[in-house]
Amino acid sequence: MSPALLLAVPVLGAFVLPSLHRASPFASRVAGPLILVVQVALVAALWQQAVVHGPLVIELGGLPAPMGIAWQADQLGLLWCGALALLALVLWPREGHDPNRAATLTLLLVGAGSGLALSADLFNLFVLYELTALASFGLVVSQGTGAQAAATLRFLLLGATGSALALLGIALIYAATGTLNLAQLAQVTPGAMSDPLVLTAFALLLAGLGVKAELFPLNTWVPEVYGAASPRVAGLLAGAVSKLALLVVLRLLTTIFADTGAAMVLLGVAAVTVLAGELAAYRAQDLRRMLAYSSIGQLGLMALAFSVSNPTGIAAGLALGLHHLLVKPALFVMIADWPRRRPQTRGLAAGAPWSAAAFVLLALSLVGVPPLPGFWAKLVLLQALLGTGGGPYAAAAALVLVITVVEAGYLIPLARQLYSGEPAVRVRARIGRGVPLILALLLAVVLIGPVAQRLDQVASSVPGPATALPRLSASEPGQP
Amino acid sequence: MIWLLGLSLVVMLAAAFAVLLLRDLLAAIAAASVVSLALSVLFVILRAPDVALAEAAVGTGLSGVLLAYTVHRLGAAGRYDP
Amino acid sequence: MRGRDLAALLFLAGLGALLASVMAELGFGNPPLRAGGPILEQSPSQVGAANIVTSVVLAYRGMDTLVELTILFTAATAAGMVLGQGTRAGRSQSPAGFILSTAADALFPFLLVLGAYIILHGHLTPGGGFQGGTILAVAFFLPLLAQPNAGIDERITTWVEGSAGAAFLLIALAGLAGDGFMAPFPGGELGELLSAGSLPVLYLALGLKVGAELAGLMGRLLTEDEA
Amino acid sequence: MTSHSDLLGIMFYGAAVALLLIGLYTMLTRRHLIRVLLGLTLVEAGVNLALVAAGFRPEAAAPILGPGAAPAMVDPVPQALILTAIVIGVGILAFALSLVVRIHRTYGSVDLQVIGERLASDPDGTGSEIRRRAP
Repeated sequence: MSPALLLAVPVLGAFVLPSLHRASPFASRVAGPLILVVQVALVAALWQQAVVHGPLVIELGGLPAPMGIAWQADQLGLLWCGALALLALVLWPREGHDPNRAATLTLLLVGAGSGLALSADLFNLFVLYELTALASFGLVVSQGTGAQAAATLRFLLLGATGSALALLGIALIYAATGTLNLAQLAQVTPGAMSDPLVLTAFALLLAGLGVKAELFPLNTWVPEVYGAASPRVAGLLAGAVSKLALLVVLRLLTTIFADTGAAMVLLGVAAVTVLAGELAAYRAQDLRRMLAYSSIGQLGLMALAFSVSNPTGIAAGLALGLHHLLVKPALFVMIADWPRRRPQTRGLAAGAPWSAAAFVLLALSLVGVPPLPGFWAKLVLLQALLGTGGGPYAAAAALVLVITVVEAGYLIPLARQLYSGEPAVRVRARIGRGVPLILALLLAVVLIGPVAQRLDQVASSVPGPATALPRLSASEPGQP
Repeated sequence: MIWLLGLSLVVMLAAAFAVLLLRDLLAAIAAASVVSLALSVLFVILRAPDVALAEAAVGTGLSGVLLAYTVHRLGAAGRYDP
Repeated sequence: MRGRDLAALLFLAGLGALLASVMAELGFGNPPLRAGGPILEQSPSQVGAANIVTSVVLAYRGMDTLVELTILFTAATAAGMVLGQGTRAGRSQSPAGFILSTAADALFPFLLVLGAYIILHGHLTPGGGFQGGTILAVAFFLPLLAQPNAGIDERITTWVEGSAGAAFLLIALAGLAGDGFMAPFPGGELGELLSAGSLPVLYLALGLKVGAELAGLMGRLLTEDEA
Repeated sequence: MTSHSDLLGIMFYGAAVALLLIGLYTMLTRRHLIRVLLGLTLVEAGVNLALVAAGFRPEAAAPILGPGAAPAMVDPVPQALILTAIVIGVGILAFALSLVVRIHRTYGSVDLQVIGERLASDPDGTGSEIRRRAP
């Protein structure tokens, strides 16, 4: 069963949905979630295969790798395909302005995201990244308000410029090596590309991928877009889609730019991102912008973890990413009914006890208070950073502790404020779609042991430069 | 052959500066179409006929039409750039 | 020269110097051809299209073209979401002048033939689905310029878009029975009109979809009135 | 011979970098939305030229198989990549223009700075006619 189905099934669904909607609106409302269930089943089947046989390398169209496009279905990629499909199922656009088009765009986003997680070809990753970007633009404007259009256009300008620079990076790599396959590039680049050329190509690629990965200075769009978009869409983008861009950066770091200075560049950019994000969140008065800046900080932490390109670093990045995938969408969806300004949330617990209690739980997990998974994720990150010796990594570990204090500085007072005094106006708020996410978080608290062990196993199965995809000459024949 | 290359390079870069400097946006859009046209000539010189045809059909034709029509829709505000 | 312009100029001067120094190191005129070389040798036997770029676009890098097709579909859907609000009444734009109307009517058949030719000969001569589809879109857009109130029938473009896209994808999925997803089916003798197996059919589906999509996009942009 | 192809290289790569820089300068300093989008098309044109130039071989033919024996040919892969990149560019441009029309209708302005300030002041876009329904 070919991993390419993970892209083909949602895209075919998206092509057919508009016509199906004209035929029978009911069928089109059921078709979307059904396709996502099939997607999750496909991921589970491939996951089983990957655990038993190791990464499944396929050459699309049966045409051998350097000529055709190669995909690699390893456990890391499949984990993210499953997480994206499940989060899209939880945040499915049931009602709202134009549910059918929103459903089509969500299917396209899941298909493109799955491709991003599995592809092992440089230009194929670029094209899938463009499709992911365009699908998320469409979702942001799903209510057609003027503010959403303005936020999306500013996001589009930044994203398209970044993508053009990333394509220039690909042009440099292709001009020097003549191939686009990540495995062959991992073998060829040390000889074919000098250090300045490699670092320039990495900087250009990071410029393109950094826009969606919310890296500094390319994340000016984050507060605007997450402020204007509907909370459901903001949760989907912040929860899963931004992390796929970081996953692509990790793919590049573990193959083409394995032992170059690229990891240091990412470390520097990530440190600045974390600092800028959390300080801005500390000052933010608008709740949604505070969550947007906090997601910049969390993405920066994940990039910090990925810059430690050994299995413990990857495991730390996975832990942070999956934890943030549960917490942030739940927060976004939950505060949708809350008053927008921070001072207005005084005494909100009186009107919405459950919602306030859930906020406190999620805030504590974000800060990293023990038994909650957030603590464990940050612990693994600190182990990864301190594990690899060297000044910069120790400085980064110190930075993580500093920003934990900053996070506590703006989340704890807000949590306390919910329970103090009489609310100016009694707000009826419900947790709504956040319930499954919070249940998953509580489940993670109980099953920390096996989850941690499984993540370490996934991280160690990611092929390093030496084993990046089986050697081309020895790669087994492409399976259908 | 070398003079054609030189000519189209000069025309392309001049038109690129025109896109930056012209105040009237419809003229700037025309300049962008000239850049696209000169680029498709360069692609022919680079032995890339498919890309030249695509650049001509999409870059000169379609983008020009879309941009010009949007400027027309924006009315006076869209036409002149301070 | 305001401060911001100066800052931008300095940043770009630095970027330009970096790129110039790095690109000077890249050789020009002798590409390593690690991927291109084998394709040039084996594509006549493996894919059988005279236009090797088409065999790369549809066979060797077929997934890129499938994703490309989806990008256009997403752009059209998202634009529909943004512009869907305007009432379709459409202000009574005065029909265009005499010259444009007659020119539009005169050009329409030629553009159709040219677009169809470029799509159908994509595997033999330069051109293909994208270029031919764009010309078809312009062919359907010209009469719209002449009579703005006519508008493009949304149902037709959506139906053509959906079915052409589904056809392209089903051929790709059919490849699963063969060598794998997007595997090219052999057939016909190199250089003939009916050659390169499934490639011409793929390009036909692609051309119709691109044409319908772009025509729909332009039509929506045109008839979207100032609500 | 190499001096000739080096000269060609400087001309093509130089023109590509020049287009890129002019486009970026237009995007960074101008504020009119349409002008910024024109800058974007210049940037994409420059990058496309650089990638096609990467596959060029002097004295080589276009990658179309003629009746006779196949002569030495240029690299076909960059051309396929650029075909995709050009069509992505027009897809994004068409979507961006629909956004420009929508923004003009809401804010009545096409100035990037003004729109940025208005967005910061009322993130909900209360200026919009569509009442925001429940998410």
